Amino acid sequence: MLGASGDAHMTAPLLELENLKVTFSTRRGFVEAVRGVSLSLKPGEMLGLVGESGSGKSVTGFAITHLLDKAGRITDGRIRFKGQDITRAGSADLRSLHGAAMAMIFQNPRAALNPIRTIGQQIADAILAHRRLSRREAQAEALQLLRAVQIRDPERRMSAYPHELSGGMCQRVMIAIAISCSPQLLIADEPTTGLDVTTQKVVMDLLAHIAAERGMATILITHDLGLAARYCARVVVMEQGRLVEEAAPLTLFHRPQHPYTKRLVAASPTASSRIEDLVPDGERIPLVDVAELPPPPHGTPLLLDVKAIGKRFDDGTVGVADFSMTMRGGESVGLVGESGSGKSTTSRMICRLIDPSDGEILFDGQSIGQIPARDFHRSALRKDIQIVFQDPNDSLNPRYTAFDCIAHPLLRLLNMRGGDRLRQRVEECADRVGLPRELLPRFPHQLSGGQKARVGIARAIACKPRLLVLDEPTAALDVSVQAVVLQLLNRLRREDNLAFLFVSHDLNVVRMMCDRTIVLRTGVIVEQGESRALFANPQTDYTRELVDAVPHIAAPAELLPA
Amino acid sequence: QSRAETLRYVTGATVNTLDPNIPGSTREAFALSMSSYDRLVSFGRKQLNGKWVFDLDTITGELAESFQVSPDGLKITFKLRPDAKFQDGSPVTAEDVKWSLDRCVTAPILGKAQLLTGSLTSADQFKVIDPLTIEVTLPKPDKLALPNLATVYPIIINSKLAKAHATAEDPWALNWTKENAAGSGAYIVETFKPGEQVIAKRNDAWNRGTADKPAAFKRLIIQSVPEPATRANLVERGDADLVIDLQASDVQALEGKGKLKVISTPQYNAVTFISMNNTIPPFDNVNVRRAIAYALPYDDMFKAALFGRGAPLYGATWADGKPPSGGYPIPQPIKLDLEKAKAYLKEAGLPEGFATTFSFNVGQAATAEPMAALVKEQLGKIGITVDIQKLPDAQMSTAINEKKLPFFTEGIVAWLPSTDYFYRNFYTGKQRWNYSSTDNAELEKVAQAARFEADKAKYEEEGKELNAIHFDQMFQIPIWQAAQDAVMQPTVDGYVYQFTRQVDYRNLSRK
Amino acid sequence: MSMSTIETSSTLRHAAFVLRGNPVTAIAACGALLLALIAIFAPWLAPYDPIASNVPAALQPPSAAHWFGTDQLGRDVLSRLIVASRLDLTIAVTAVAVSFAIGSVIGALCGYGGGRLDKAVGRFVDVLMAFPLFVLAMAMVAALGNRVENIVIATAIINLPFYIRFARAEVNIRRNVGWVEAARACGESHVAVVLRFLLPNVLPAMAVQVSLNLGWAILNAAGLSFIGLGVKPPTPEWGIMVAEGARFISTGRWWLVAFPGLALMSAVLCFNLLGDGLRDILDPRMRT
Amino acid sequence: MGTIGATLARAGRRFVSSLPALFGVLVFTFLLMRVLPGDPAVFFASGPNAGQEEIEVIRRQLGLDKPLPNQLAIYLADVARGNLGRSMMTGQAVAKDLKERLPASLELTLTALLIALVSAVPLGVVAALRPGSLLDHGVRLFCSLGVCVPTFVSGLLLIYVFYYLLGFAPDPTGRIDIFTTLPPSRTGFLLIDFLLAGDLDGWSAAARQLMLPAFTMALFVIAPLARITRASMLVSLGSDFIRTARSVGLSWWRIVVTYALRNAVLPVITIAGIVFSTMLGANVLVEKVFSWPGVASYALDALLVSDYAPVQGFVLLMATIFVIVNLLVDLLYGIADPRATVA
Ligand SMILES: Nc1ncnc2c1ncn2[C@@H]1O[C@H](COP(=O)(O)OP(=O)(O)OP(=O)(O)O)[C@@H](O)[C@H]1O
Ligand SMILES: Nc1ncnc2c1ncn2[C@@H]1O[C@H](COP(=O)(O)OP(=O)(O)OP(=O)(O)O)[C@@H](O)[C@H]1O
Ligand SMILES: [Mg+2]
Ligand SMILES: [Mg+2]
Repeated sequence: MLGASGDAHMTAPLLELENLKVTFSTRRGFVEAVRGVSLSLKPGEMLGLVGESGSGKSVTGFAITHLLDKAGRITDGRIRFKGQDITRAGSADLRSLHGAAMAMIFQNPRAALNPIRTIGQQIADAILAHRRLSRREAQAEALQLLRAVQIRDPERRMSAYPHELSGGMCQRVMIAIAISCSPQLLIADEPTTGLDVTTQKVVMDLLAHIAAERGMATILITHDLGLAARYCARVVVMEQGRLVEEAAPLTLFHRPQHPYTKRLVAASPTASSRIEDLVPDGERIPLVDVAELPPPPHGTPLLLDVKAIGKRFDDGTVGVADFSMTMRGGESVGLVGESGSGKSTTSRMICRLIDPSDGEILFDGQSIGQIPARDFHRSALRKDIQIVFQDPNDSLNPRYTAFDCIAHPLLRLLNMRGGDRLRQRVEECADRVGLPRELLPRFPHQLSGGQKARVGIARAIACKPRLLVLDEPTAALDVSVQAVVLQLLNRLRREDNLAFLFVSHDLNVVRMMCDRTIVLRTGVIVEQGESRALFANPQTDYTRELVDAVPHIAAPAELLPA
Repeated sequence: QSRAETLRYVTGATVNTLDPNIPGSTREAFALSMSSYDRLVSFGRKQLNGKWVFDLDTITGELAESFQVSPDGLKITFKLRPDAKFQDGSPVTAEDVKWSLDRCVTAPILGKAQLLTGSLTSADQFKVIDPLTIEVTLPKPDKLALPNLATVYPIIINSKLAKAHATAEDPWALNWTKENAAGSGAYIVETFKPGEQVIAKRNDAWNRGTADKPAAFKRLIIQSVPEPATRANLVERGDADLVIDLQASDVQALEGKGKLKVISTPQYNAVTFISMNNTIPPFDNVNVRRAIAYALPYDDMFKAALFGRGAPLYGATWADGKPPSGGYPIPQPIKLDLEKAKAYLKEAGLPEGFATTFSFNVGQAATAEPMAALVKEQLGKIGITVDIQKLPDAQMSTAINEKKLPFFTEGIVAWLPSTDYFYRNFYTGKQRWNYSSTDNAELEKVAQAARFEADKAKYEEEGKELNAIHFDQMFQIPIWQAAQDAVMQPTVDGYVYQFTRQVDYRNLSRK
Repeated sequence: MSMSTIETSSTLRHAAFVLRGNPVTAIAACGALLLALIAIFAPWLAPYDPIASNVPAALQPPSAAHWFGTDQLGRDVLSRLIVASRLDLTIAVTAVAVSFAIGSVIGALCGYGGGRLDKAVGRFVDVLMAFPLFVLAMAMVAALGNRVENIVIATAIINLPFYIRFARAEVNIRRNVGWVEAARACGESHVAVVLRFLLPNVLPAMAVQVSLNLGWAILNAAGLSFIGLGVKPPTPEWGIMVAEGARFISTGRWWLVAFPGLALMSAVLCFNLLGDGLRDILDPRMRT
Repeated sequence: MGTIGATLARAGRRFVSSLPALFGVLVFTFLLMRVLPGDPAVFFASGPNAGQEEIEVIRRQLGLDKPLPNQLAIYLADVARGNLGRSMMTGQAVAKDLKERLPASLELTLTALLIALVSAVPLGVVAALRPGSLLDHGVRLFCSLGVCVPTFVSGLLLIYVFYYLLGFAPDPTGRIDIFTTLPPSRTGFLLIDFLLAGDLDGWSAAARQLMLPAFTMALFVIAPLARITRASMLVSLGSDFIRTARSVGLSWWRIVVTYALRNAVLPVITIAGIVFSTMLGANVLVEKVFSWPGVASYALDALLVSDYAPVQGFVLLMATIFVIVNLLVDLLYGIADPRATVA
């Protein structure tokens, strides 16, 4: 894979960007999303474009392919493709360019496919857009392509609709469409986000394989440094519309030059990183006690004792079956598993938001599984079990300010009245999660993702719970934000002796955060044990697959020549 | 046939049955039955203010070639036309007549109640003398017996045909005649689509018209067009030949344009009232009724509701305070006089007025709505608060029948408009048509006496007496007789105002 | 609280932005406002008593004295129009408000709760929807009597299924979002979650429906008037005026239908265009 | 094939599950009619001399003398046997009346819907292609103008202008010029019957007759259809798969029509179904104005005179049609959208 760039300095670049600037006109005036990007790409090369959310990666990709929104315009700079200036290409040129010369693969493959056209037709459409073939020939070619992307049972898939395929299959189809007219340039915009960890790997391998096989130059847009490192020969880092660094992945990750890159690299969890390492020294939140958390002494009473709970939904699906676990005060337990394995269902049952169909939950020795979820809000234990949700965007009521959100449990569960005491308490919570007080009167849509996550955490800890259920609390956040949030959570846990039930699909994170880990598959526990040991030496294939699929930057010892 | 030989008649309502005896029959159904069936006798016509109207007093033979009333008035003998044939070609016999008349007085149909008013109540009264002669016996001489036989109900039906469709539950074949005409009339029904149209063709064998020859039009189209403005458009553009139920404003406009022939006849056998229920307080107080009678804005109502088209029944002067005639209805000596109204209210013990509702039915909204608004406004001036109630037709008739409405407007029509008939039917008994719920012993006595009164002068006296009681007690307030406005192409001739308030198609011809 | 003013002001700013780019909606909004003002100040604006008859002056074409002419009873058409605006808007607003209030609560509860209640209400809604709605309105007015309240009730009932469905669907897609569960974790009961959290959040989306329905309710009342089941005389109401006036078209008294017709049209038009505009104002995709 | 089977099965389930609704409609109408303060017996005993006795006779004939539960039971049994009772107003069996009149209503409504769709969909698409442009506003204004005029006013105006003043349109007296001979009735739809009979003159006469009322109705429903087309077209144009289509260089036509419009048409189908059902019930006013012998005006007349059977029959018919239309929409949806079958 790396070989392609070996003698590439001889060949002319396929794509050249020269001080590219893209501006969007919004009602708040003009927003410069890309502020002068220059880069060049040789034929057959695979380039990684990384950066945080909003840094302008996608816009750059869309600018190259001329698929920008109506509001966006290339205001300056030049795009040269095979030596030709295509910055201001007309619509006729573009049509022949699109697909035939450059193609794009998008995030969320299912949405990117026309839901009411069969796979075969859609691939054939793409072929027919550029070549004079009969429909039948095009179909035959489409079948070829499906074979090329290694879809199982390609004949049958020809007449399938996107909803009948899994996400990974959809992405393969998308790749088939993109390569249908053998473009020289392929832009893959986060091709694997939204896919399962295990599927991610398979799709990326395929993409890399096809690109190499057909000699297509590829730009891989991603926010996952590990991913870029694994597949690209060269990585460029973008920050706020600018390129800040460009290097081979290993150099980049082990000797980052630019402070931004440094932060980004540090924040990406690896197989060996610790929470404290995620944030550069300056931003580190001082810990009460830096040492390893001692495992809670054995005498501590069980905080939570879950006995063989199960959940069968109205439609008959079994979400979880025979799930048992125990937790002591201050302990942190991780819950991992592929998508749909029942992680959220379990956490909601423990949180008493839904009723288990059978089994028993004891909290602090008291049975709480019997209280219907409908009535649990009146229970005195309500304030002891709180939850933090996955997506910070939809976990805040759009009509509540940050202040209202944090005050809500205080008003309801601690029966506080308005006034100074409430204000004081809310501000205290905000301080604890590092949320600036001046943000309190803002509405969710006026906050960034990280800020929203903090509001969600502040709300959950406001009434000092003893058990905090965290359902993928950082899944929607950028790595750097994730780092800060994880660190924050870790600190809170120590300070308050909180018990954590931490749900995540990012094994690196779980390993860092949790003492023990439970692995779920289709609602059943397949493995559990002390985190470090479990990941170092998985006992089941399923767990091993999960662990392997996580892309990480290889440890220096393995890769860097001494 | 050419368009000229076709009569296209448009109407707002619909012909809903071919047998006029079926409960619920519309006026349009009556009109059609006049042409599809024959009766023994029919009314003649006379001129009233230069317009042709039906004449109750001249009865001529229709199926009867001649008829004879015995000197004691107890027997009427009819000789049938020997050449009369049903539409299927079979001859009309005395048997058919008897079956038809028997049916009319025995079956549960509309004819029964009507013939009652002519002392025709039982099948025993009809006797077949020979195939062409039938004799009707009366319990006592009744001057309404013969006219009753000219109304729409005692149609002569082809009894053989009808009996063939009779069943055990339906011995009089009512279900069949509803949708099939089995008569000997001037027009043969071809298509019958209730709610849409009826098309009939001329019965060329029919010769019982006034001029002893078949009807003039070869084809007859009776079409329902619910929207009155559209009916006006149709006749104005020449697409319809004749319309009789237009809005007053449209008639006025069409008349003004002068392109069409407009014949306006006051509906002289009909009266529109402002009615008060004499049993519901405060209308049980005669002075309240009188107060109302003097508080109504008659002229404004007449102008606004009818555009002045009709015959007013108010504003008369009775020379010596006595009714000038024994006819019914006669113009009343009442007019808008608020002082008088207030005085009466005071006398009634209600100087401050009272509150009531005034009802009318949706079907009459075009005229009743402006009327109601004016009534409300005027009565407000003497302290009577009026709430207007607009009721769907069925609700209105139900409420009237149940005697629940205190104050409303309605109309009546009598096919056999004689004074005693009006008073007996519309002012006595606990029945629907007694709008005012009048229960006046004196009135009832005089009316009953008048019924069999043979002496014309005495009858006139009794009529005057009834009119005097009516005015004195002011049971309800007759306000006008609306005009029947027939608007037709200038070429259409022979229009006669009929007792059914409909057109008799047999009279019409094209110049 | 002071917090909500922030949202209000940002919504207002957003609305102002949308309106600037959307002249049609802006005009409609102004029209609706004007209409409301006319309705509020109707008694002071009307040059004549709207129900005082003057039969000698009946059916006069527009003139300096009577700008919009006079009707069959000599009443001033302009005055009647102005005063009618109050009744028409009242009918429309109350009818829509009633069905909105009831429908959205029922729909939201069903959408959130699901289960047997949802099924039962769903059945009821099915029954209502399967009715020919205008005929249902007619029948109800005929059964209850044609008083203003009953016209309002009938209009409200025939609108009800739409609101129930709409609220149900909107709540249903939101019932599992994080902040709903968060509210429950904060100790709110199910009912409180629906009424205090979900409902306020679906209201904006329903505002579009409300606006469209306002226009529709006016038309509905007019239709009822046309077949004789409208507001009772002599109360001025646009529908009745149009219905009566329509019958004078062919006799050339155009002013009897034209002016009430225009009034009715402009009101309905305002509400419709406003509804369309609201959709844009409330569409989150239009917000940046 | 599997999809069609699944769609059909789903439609079948839907139908069965809508039977309770039909039953509800049946009972509810029955009760509603009895609540009406009008007594049909009194109204129809309207002969100049009809008294209490006649009223009783009619009451017995209508079965109104029995207690309410019995009446309901009898009515339900009758309906089950396909007997909808008799109309007092027309004197005919309600089933027969409805059978004769339904094609008129259907023909009118379908034509109107067709006109509306043919104009609304392109308008909506054009508006969606340039949202916020003058064209967009123009389309909105035009559509809204149609929906804000009561149908009886637009109907009467159209008659006044096109029949009375200009004389272009035939007289507004029903489905066919009275002097045209009717084709043999095969489907009840005049346009189809004329075609089957090969009578083109008759066909054009019937079509001319149909135009004004159909336009009157169409005007009223263009707005909601155009609005939904525009909205769903906007959604569809903004969705990811359109971006995909652009990224592979499909032609404009293919993107707009095959990709965007076909997806956007799904909600339009649903709305068109609703519009159709409501139109069929709500075109009372149009039918009245154009003397159209349809079912709605029939029901209105019956309602005003408290003639129970026709109103009950009509409502039942409408509810059934509503259910059938929903089924059709489902089927169409199932065919147009492969996802529908899994839901
Ligand atoms: N249609 C648009 N209108 C206005 N601003 C836009 C538009 N599209 C993108 N932007 C802005 O451009 C900037 C870059 O966006 P872009 O989508 O390229 O980020 P990204 O690096 O791809 O982020 P992510 O990882 O979240 O996909 C952002 O600040 C965004 O707000
Ligand atoms: N309300 C419900 N009705 C029916 N099935 C459900 C419901 N909620 C969840 N399920 C099913 O239960 C299973 C477990 O779902 P759950 O949301 O717990 O998975 P998860 O592990 O949290 O997945 P993810 O990583 O995607 O969040 C899935 O198969 C899901 O389809
Ligand atoms: Mg992006
Ligand atoms: Mg989950």
